[in-house]
Amino acid sequence: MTDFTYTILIPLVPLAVFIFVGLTGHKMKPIVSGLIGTAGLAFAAVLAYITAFNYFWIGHTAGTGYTSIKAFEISWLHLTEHLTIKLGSLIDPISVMMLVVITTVSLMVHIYSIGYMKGERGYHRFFAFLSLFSFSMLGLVLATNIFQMYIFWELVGVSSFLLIGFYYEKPSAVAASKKAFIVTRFADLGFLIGILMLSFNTNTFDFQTLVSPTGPAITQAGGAAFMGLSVLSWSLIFIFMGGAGKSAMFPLHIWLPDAMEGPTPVSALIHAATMVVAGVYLVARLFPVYALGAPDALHVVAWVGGISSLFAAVIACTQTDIKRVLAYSTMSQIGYMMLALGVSGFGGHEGLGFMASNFHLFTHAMFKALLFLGAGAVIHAVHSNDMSGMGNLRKYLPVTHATFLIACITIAGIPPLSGFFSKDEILVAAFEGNKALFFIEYAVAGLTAFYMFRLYYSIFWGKETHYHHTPHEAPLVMTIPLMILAFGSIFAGFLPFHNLVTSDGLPFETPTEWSIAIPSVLIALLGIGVATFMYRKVTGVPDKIAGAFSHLYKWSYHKFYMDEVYLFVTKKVIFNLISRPVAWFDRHVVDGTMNGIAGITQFASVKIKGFQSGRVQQYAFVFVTGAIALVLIFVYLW
Amino acid sequence: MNSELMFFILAGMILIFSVMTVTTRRILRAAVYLLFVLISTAGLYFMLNYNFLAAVQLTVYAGGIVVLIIFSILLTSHISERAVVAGWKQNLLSALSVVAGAALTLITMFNYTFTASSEPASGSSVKDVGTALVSYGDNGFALPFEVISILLLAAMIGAIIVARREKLKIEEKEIRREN
Amino acid sequence: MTGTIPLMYFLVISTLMFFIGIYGFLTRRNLITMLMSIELILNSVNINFVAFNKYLYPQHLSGHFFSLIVIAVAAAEAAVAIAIIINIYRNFKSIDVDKVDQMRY
Amino acid sequence: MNILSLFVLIPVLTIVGILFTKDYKQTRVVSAIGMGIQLVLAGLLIYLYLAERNAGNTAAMLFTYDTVWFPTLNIHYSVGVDGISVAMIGLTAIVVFAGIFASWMVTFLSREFFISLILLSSGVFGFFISLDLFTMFLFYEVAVIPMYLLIGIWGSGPKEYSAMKLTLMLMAGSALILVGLLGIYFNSAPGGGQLTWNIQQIARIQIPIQMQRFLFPFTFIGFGILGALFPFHTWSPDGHASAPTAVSMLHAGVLMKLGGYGAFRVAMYLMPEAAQEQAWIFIILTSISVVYGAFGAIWQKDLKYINAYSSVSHCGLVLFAVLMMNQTAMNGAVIQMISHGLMTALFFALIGMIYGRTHTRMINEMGGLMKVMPFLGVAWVIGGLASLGLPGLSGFVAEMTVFVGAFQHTDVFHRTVTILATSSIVVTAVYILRVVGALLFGPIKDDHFLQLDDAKWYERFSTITLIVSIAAIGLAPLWLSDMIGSSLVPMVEKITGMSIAGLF
Repeated sequence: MTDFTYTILIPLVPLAVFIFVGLTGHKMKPIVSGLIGTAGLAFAAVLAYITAFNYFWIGHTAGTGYTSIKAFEISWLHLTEHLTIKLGSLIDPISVMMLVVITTVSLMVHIYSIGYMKGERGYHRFFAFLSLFSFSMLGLVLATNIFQMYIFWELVGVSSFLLIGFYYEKPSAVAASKKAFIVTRFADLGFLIGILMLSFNTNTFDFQTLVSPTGPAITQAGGAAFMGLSVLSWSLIFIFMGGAGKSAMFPLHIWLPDAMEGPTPVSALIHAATMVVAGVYLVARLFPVYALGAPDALHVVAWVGGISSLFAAVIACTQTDIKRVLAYSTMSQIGYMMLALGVSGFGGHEGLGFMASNFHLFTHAMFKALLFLGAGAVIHAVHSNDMSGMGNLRKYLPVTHATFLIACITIAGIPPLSGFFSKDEILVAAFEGNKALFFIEYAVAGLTAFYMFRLYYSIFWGKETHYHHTPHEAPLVMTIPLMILAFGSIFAGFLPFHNLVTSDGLPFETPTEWSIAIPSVLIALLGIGVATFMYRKVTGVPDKIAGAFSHLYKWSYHKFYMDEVYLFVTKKVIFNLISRPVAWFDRHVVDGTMNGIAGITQFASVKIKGFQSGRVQQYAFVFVTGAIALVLIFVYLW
Repeated sequence: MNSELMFFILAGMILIFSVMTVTTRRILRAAVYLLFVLISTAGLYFMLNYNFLAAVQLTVYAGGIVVLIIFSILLTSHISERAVVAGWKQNLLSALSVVAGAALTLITMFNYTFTASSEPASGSSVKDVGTALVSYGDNGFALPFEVISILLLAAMIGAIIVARREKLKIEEKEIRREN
Repeated sequence: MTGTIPLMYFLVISTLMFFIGIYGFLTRRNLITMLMSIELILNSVNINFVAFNKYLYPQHLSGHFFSLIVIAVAAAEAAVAIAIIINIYRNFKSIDVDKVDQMRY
Repeated sequence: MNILSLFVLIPVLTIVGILFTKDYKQTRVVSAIGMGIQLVLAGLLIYLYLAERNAGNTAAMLFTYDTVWFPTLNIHYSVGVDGISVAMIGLTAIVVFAGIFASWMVTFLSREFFISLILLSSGVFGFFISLDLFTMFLFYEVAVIPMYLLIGIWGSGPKEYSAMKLTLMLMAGSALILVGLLGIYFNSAPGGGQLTWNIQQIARIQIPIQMQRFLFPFTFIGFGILGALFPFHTWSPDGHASAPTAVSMLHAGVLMKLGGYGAFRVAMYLMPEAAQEQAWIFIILTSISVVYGAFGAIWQKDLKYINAYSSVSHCGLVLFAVLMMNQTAMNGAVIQMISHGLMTALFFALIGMIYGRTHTRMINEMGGLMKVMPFLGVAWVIGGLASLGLPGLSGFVAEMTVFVGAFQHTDVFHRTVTILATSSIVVTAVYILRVVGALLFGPIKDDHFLQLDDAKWYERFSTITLIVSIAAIGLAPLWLSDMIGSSLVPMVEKITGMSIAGLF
């Protein structure tokens, strides 16, 4: 077995970069900080590739399953006699896969940002935060136990907060960052409660112990029941709540579209490829517990994923901000992954969904990062997010156009690009798992193709738009990452995932189910066709259709009024109905009582002070009378 | 001469002039009535055969204190001035209280039998008094004598300090002005 | 010389004088008159001491000396009191006790 | 010379030194030197303590010293420390040190100011090292009284009102404590024999349960008032709002900890049976504190009020954890005390620095300060993140330990209140981010803010001291947690009446 202790360096290098750049960045030339950040990440990426190579091919004898290896671990905090928080790195197929995904995308984003962020105020801050994020995300995937995961989970949340609010002078960015943090924080509350419940019942945080089929989690799965579900199910549902928050699943998704206020490379890295799939990773990490111990919780996962994917796809069809379209598309695709996990079983072919989910995660990271970076290049060129102000850009931005098109085809699921393979596996898994969800996914596949090509045509085709200054292609430092990612999007599908990343570590066969694949491709083509018909040239068709379905269009355009609902709950209920009365209550009732006590004292003293009249004779009179009374009482009446 | 008659005359004078002291509206007269009371009291002391005490009463009280009082009256008010009387409420309440107190005390006294001692009386001549005053031991009063002398000294100094015109105040004012 | 006069006579006189003094103290508003009332009170107490000494403990002189000392104290007190009164008169241009009520709330 | 007595002696010597200074410049240098020595000494104490423990010394209290100073009532000057007191002493030394630098520019009656401040700190140190209840109470009063002068003279706003309110409420608490302590004293020898004030000796006997029932509420509420127990917390917002910077720091950072420490070391440790019987009442009150303080903070507009309510919430969590009565939760309580002490001191220091520049504390009048004063802005963000429990900073360690500990109870009541308390992390995030957003981010609201400068060296020094401490605990909590945890074992055994294995 290979020694993987060095994997701990993968997160630590970005951390060192963060500290170094964060403390000294303002003293160096901006470009230097960018280069340091990129170099650090490149180093981490190389290490990640070496790890992957070692794990999957060198240190592995063919035919046996992949085991999970605890490469490194130290105690961080003792909690109870059983529970200790440890920090370390756990190497197994999904963590290695995630390492590759994160370092690759992060490296591309770093390189891209050197160009994209040029001349921005706070250049070094940007790279420091990117390194912080990379550190947190890598720490998250390497977590050996669920509490370590929670720790890094919070850290990615904060990195995301800092990066969304990067343009902190823009009120909308500040609001968005706040929203992102608080919504995910709320979800994390569920995660934390889930962890507390799970760890209390199993006496461990450790993933290896938890997921072991003979471990306490799965063997004690029955447990006490509460409202028809076992304690284990409840804790897993709570944990999934955390995952749903981070992965922007319905109804905790509202922060994701707003998070697009951050710089575009951030959206590519955090809100498309890596952080938002943390929820998927979390469920995958605990998958044996879900699958073997609490199938009820897994159903929840499946349905939440399915609903989110449809919901987001519908909204994506009507949005006009290109980054928001991509955000909803991300949400929809993550819904796919969740659904795949939800319908999956454990072991062998049963675990097809698990494999498909991870596969899709991998390919999605490539093409979605590509889409965002491409969108970034477009925004860079025209200084606007709004696609109604774009059109016919293909001749100004040839490289961007080509790579964007590749990404669109990939996400639409046209063979032989990678999206086709991973999506196909998901559909097969859904077909085997749950027919209702399967049909939803078919619909979503069509919608996906439609809105992606709507986006594509609106940007690169359509009307000839007049720009303030002629758009120009991005510099090489930005286009090279696009090309690399395009390459990944095309060929990632040929990776033998069914041999590498499976629910039980053992490889299995996945013949392509043509009966499912062909209709899905046809539906995708249909979507593309409709989009081509509607948006390739400027026609009145879109408006007519929007008019025909005016209610649906309006609801979709307003994101089904989810934001308004949340706003109502937070502003009206929490602020005005809880917080304000609490503040009032405190000032007037609690403090009023205290002041009232003081007031009573004062009132009494005002009343009593008349005795201190300064009149000697009055004193003398009271004294004499008192003396007489005392004599009377003590001599005669006692 | 009938000693009882003597006693009643003295007692009557004491009571009448006491009442007049506290009721008259002319302050100077009050002082004179007080003088009569004090002289009558000295008479009682003579009756009790305490001649030295009676003499002290006459010299210190009647001679010293009353004169002091009269001086202060002359310093602070005009002869013709009538004292302001207290309101009827105050008078009534005080009278009630005083009558109650007197009644209470008298009742208490009458309910108690004092048995007169038949021991032979010790001498109370000036010589005896003087000896006792400077001797110590069982029947010596040297310590109270010393204490009272210090008290008198203190009172004297105190009275001077209190009564003299204050220069301090002026100095303080000057200091304030400088600031 | 006391002859047949019972002790009680002295006590009654003293009591009445005492309360007359108190009455004066409570009702007179002139500070000097109040001082005189106090002298009455002291005097009545003196009578008591002396009478008790004579009737109950004739072999001692304690009451006698007590009276003597009270007289001395009274003299001292009168001197200080009059000093105070004169001072008050200077500051308030009055010796009415009701005008001197600065020492209040 | 006993090392612990130095902790009381050095402040006194510093005060003497201050008396000889001529102007505020000398005064602050002398104060800084004195408290710097104190800080070094605290570090040394931690080192010696750990060395002694590693050498296998398992006595409950180390570095003990005992001498009678009032034999009639058997009052001793008795000192000694365990892991908990050592940790608290470290906290105090850091906060006081930072507080001196935060009040670097106090020029009005600076000698008197620093004397009061240092006198206060000596009271706090004395409190933490005392093993004798009476001496402890004595030091407690020494710590509370200078507060009146500090707020009343150097404060701002309605300072007389606030100083009076704070002092009166804390004095009411003292009165309750005194009743409790006297009760404990007169019941300290139920089998006859010499009455004692010594905590360790009293812990060995059992105070009659009827007496405990009566005395426990007195003691607990008495200390609870200082620990901002709902509904006796209202001195905190007013007092903090009026207090000068260093005083707010010391008060929230250290003095409020006396409440938690006392509630735990005196009330619960000495009267465990009553504590178990009555815990539910106080658990309800403290859970209210936790959530209520957090919600209260959302609506406030004055930075100091926000922080005061946040303190109510966080200190509520301390008492909440103490009442959970198990090793983990109590460990969390102590860490939370330290963590909150550092965080809140940092916040008050920053508020003072910002107020000194903008001359307003209303968040709706500020904005975009990150741009003009990046150092203070970053420090604020770090403090805020610590406050809302970001891993890697101290708040997280404390909160997680508390929650895990509280979750060890299986009954519905404890579960409910635990989840309620846990939910405060979300509310905390809301008000922290609201402040950060309104204060630091967004456009600059007032043009004259553009002329403001960033932190001076002494301000940086003060801030960095606190931030480093927060991060140190957050990154490597194990030594602290173990140091506290091992000292907790005998106390938890006494409180629960069960022998526990300990963690290690």
